[in-house]
Amino acid sequence: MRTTYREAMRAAIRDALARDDRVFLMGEDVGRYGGCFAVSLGLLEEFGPERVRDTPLSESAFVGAGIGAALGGMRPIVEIMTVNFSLLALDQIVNNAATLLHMSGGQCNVPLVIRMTTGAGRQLAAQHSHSLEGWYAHVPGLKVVAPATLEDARGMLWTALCDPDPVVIFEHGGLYNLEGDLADDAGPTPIEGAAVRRKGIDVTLVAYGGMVGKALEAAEVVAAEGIEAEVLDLRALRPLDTVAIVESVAATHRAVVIDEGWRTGGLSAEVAALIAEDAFYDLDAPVRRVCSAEVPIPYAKHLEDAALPQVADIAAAARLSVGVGGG
Amino acid sequence: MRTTYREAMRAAIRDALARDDRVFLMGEDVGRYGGCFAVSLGLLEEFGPERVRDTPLSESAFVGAGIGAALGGMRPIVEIMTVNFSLLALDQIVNNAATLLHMSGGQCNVPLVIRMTTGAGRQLAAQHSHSLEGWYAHVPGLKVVAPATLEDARGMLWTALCDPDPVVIFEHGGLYNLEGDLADDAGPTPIEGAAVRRKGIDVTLVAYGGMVGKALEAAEVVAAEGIEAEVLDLRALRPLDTVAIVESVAATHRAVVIDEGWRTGGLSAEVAALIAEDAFYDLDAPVRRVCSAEVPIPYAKHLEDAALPQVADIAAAARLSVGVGGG
Amino acid sequence: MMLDHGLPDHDWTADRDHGVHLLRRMIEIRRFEERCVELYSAASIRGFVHLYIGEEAVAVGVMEALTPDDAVVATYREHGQALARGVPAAAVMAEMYGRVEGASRGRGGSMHIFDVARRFYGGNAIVGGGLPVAAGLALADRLRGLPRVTACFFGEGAVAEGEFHETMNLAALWRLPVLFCCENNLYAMGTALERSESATDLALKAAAYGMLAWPVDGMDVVAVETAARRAALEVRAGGGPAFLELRTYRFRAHSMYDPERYRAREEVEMWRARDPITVLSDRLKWAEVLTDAELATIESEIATEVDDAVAAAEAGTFEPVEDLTRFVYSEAPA
Amino acid sequence: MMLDHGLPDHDWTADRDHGVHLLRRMIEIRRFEERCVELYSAASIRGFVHLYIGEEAVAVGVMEALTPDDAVVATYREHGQALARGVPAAAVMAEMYGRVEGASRGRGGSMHIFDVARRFYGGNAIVGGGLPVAAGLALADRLRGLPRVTACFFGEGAVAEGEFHETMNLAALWRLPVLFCCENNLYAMGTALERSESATDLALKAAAYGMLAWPVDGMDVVAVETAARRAALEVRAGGGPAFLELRTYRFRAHSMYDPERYRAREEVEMWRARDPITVLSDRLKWAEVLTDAELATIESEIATEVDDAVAAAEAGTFEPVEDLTRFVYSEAPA
Ligand SMILES: Cc1ncc(C[n+]2csc(CCOP(=O)(O)OP(=O)(O)O)c2C)c(N)n1
Ligand SMILES: Cc1ncc(C[n+]2csc(CCOP(=O)(O)OP(=O)(O)O)c2C)c(N)n1
Ligand SMILES: [Mg+2]
Ligand SMILES: [Mg+2]
Repeated sequence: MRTTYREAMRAAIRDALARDDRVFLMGEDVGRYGGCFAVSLGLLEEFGPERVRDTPLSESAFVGAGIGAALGGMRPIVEIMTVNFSLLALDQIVNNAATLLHMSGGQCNVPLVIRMTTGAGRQLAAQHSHSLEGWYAHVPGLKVVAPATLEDARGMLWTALCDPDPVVIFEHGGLYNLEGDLADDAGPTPIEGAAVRRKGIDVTLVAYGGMVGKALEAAEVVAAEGIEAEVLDLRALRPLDTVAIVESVAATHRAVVIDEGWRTGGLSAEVAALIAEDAFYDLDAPVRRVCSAEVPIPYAKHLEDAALPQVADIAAAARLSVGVGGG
Repeated sequence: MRTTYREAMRAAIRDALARDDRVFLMGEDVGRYGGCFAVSLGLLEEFGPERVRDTPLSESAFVGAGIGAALGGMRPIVEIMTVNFSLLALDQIVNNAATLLHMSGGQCNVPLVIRMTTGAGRQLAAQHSHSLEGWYAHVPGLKVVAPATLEDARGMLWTALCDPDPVVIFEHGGLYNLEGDLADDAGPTPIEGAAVRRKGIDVTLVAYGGMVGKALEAAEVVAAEGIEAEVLDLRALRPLDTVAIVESVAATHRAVVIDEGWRTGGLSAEVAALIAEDAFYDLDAPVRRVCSAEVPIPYAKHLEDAALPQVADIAAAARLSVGVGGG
Repeated sequence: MMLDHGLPDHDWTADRDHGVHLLRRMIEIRRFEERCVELYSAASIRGFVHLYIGEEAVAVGVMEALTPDDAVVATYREHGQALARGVPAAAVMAEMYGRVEGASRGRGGSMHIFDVARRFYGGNAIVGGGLPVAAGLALADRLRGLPRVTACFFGEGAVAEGEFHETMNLAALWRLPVLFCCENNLYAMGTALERSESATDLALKAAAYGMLAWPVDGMDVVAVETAARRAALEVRAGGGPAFLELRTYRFRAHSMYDPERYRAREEVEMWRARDPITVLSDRLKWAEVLTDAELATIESEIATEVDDAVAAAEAGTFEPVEDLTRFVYSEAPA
Repeated sequence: MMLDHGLPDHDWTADRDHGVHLLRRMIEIRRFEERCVELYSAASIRGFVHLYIGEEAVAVGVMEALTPDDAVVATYREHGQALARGVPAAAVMAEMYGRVEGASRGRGGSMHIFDVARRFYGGNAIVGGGLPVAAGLALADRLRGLPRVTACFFGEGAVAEGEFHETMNLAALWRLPVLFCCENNLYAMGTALERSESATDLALKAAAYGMLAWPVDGMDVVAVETAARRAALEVRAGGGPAFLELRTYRFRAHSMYDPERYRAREEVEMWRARDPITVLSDRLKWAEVLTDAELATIESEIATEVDDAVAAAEAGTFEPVEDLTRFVYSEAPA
């Protein structure tokens, strides 16, 4: 079946709403408007306003209400339009969703799924271009995933809904129009574990979300030069699949971490650090990171392009890593 | 002069209020109550309610008002009681304070100082024990410091106030009662640059804020065993003093990073990653990290102690790093 | 038996048992917390501890209006709510002792008492942070068609928080079955209401969201119960949320100790004269349904209860350190 | 010349020049934005672009009440405010072209127009995010003893945000000189006001914080100007903040395109019949102070201005990529 990432996500939500009465979708403009990225288009008509709930612009309240509803026996899917606005709900996510189970000595699990769009690349400037997945991945009590493929867009939601604890799903804005074939019977996919998207022996490119595609492109570029890069899609950002990362690097002896977040203190730092810790004696070269420049993302296209990790940057890092191209 | 960290901080605020009409202090209970940690005790009486302003419990509004006041020609010191509540103001800090200069093409600098208490160790449980310095250090546009000594408690504020851009000061709650001698004429100290607090040749212990004291204690412990640890106090968390870190590690060939934040994706990851990148060929052993356990901080003392980095953990990591004690 | 009103001509003869029940509940909280003070001084209890002393009528009165199926969300100042809801004193005390037998296995402490069996959802230490959660619990009930009420306690200081506003609007807009119980004790730490709110009539403020709201004498447990019953009735019947501004006062410091530079001794004395326990016991005595001897018996029974709670807490066990990272994620059912 | 009121018997003969000035301002914004639509289709402009078409009377009317010393804080839908405040059309256009000559050197785009010389503090794309900043600008003025006003624009959707509530309270509590200009265009993206607010009388809501507040016909520029002048006078005189609910309507999609499934075509038509430009031009013509020929001249002058702005933008330069990380921190004075 030919489909898009957007449609796959919509199919996942529809499926969940149809399968389980406890599931409902809530967020800004998910209903009448059809979702700010048209993900939930048509679902209001299909499931009605109680189960596809438009909320006021009150990020903290409706995310917190999702937490409460989860405690109260429901399985809410809360959509925050974008990660940029999730800062307004971070208190609820960090201080309630992530802590309630522990603070209550195991009594209050929070089976909540939060979906949000992330990333830059569409000239939306500094306030609308954040990539803060690394922040969420820092928080014990949360699980964090970044579907990068049609299969995962279709499959991760249900698994997340079946999880007893809060799961945050990051959908990169640049992926919604991604088109491809998806099996008609595509089912749930795990919300833990990385996946090798391309086999290779010379260097491991570790990426997630919107950067997986760019890493694969870069792998093709360097393949033409005789460098066989392995591309590892993290898929789950918390917990990280340390084993898969270390295994791949143990085989290739070289690693490049690609992250659309800012470099300093981003998720890339964790991946680089754990490689340096756990695969130290396997490494033939320092881990390299290809991240966004340390700048609020600018509007102008040439500046935005320069700020974000590009295929050429990844290819260059891969070359340097294997010792080609100076440096 | 015998003084405490609390008094040094108070002296710094008093001094700033006295020196510059544009400076004012605002936050919850900074006035009548005297500050939730008694830092601003007496300042309301000395400077009056216009310059020592008690705010309602409205973290977002009063931090945003600090940003606006800075744009409007003032030099506000905004106190957020603790980092835990700063999540409620994070939108203002990340989307306004940190971005306005860039987004306006250089027109709107924000000379704002935000102070907040951070850290655990006083049995305050999951919602009151965060160490999120690493999140702030991730954000371009902010400068972030963590005074760990009396000199820096006394000296960093004025430098921060003279800075044209937003500076976030993290005061570890466990430090307020730290007592010691401070020169009567103690003046401003830089808000950039790390400082070696103890010379050593065998391993570098990188720490900041509340962990500097523990690192120094651990250094004494292993010194008794013949291991000479160098203790590097980061002081500035953004920008990180990469040069000082790399220089020290280049000399000792071994590094242990100590961070009260959670390990995964914390500031420790950045420090470890940059050592692995920039000092790769100098390293004789993998970088080790001593961080908080990946758990919302529990109330019970024995569990909290187990969750936080302790002197013994640091000493053990130092030993492992130099190849003593297994591993 | 349900009280009709709290007027002075109340028929205490008919309601004697209920009156004594309310009194006992309040005294239980008072004596429990007085013991907390001692134990804190002895360092048996640590962390932040916020006492409810002076405000007992609020929690005790409101809880009378709730059924076991209803839910409660409270703040860090929640010993009173927990005890009034029926969380055993031993579990609350053991929690402060950091023991496995504690309400939250010692992981929460004074600020995070949980008891899901009693639908007591904590114990939230972020001012305003419990409100959205309460709205969500109520939303779940609405979606599930359950005629339940969620009572949400918070201080008047929380009214300045954005989360208050967002939740009030959401609850009113969606007509969620939340009973908002605003404990107006006039201070948020050292900040007096009039230095926190531009408009200090909190019930009026709530009414502006389009919900039933009124102020209540929070020092009179009968008035509180009456108001809570009326409000809960409306809420349960589908009338949307309701808001009670419970006017009360904390007799002690904000947390265990504070220098109290922010209020006058006379003001405290004035409020102490309206001590909710004395108010009720005086009325019961005046109505000649309670004797000093009976009161002494109640006191001594409660003293024993508190002693027992402390003894149980002290005999409690510590969670093994190896279990530190339990309850970060749910455990697979065995 | 100051308008006294917007009644139909207004003396347009005396106020002719001012009337034409207002009309010109509104047409400038309209034609500028119509060109934006074309340029967006041609991909000369990118990102999110939110049009003000239909709402021109609001920005134009309010700006009349401000002095050059006053400050303005706006939203992502701020072309109108920027132009009405006097930011040159060329600078706004160049900004959307991503050029150095842009108001924000091309780093902000449509949503982040800044012009500090005109005290135009952006261009904020987080709903509600500008309000606290406006309160802070006003606080600075208060502390510095400057009799200035900060006008803060935001949509009715922002009223549901916690930041709205916190700022309204803070401004009223501290009596800060903020003029809150709520552009009630009835929708926040696809969410109608009545599905966003439990109480939809926004002026009443604002008044509940204890500030002067009233609703204004936002399709009538004269009414807006009159209201803004009265409000600004109070604010400037130290009367604390004021709030205007400016009732208006956006004629176009929320952002450049949207399917508009959330509102009826008839509703849009009804509002279009109250187009603020037609309303004013008809009145001026009816009062016989404006001829069709004069209007045509204005239109053609404006067309030239817009052409010039586009030409200037297209001729603009790009920031060198090497300068990417400039303006993350302030540059040391040379
Ligand atoms: C968001 C947030 N800000 C600040 C604090 C610190 N704090 C704890 S209790 C308190 C006062 C709250 O006052 P109120 O809501 O009136 O409740 P009360 O303590 O009087 O019962 C404050 C400021 C906090 N816990 N959370
Ligand atoms: C905090 C936040 N939430 C959501 C958005 C996405 N968003 C952009 S504009 C908008 C609608 C705002 O409506 P309103 O305030 O009425 O202003 P209008 O667009 O009608 O002028 C939304 C939801 C945002 N920018 N910021
Ligand atoms: Mg209070
Ligand atoms: Mg609107």
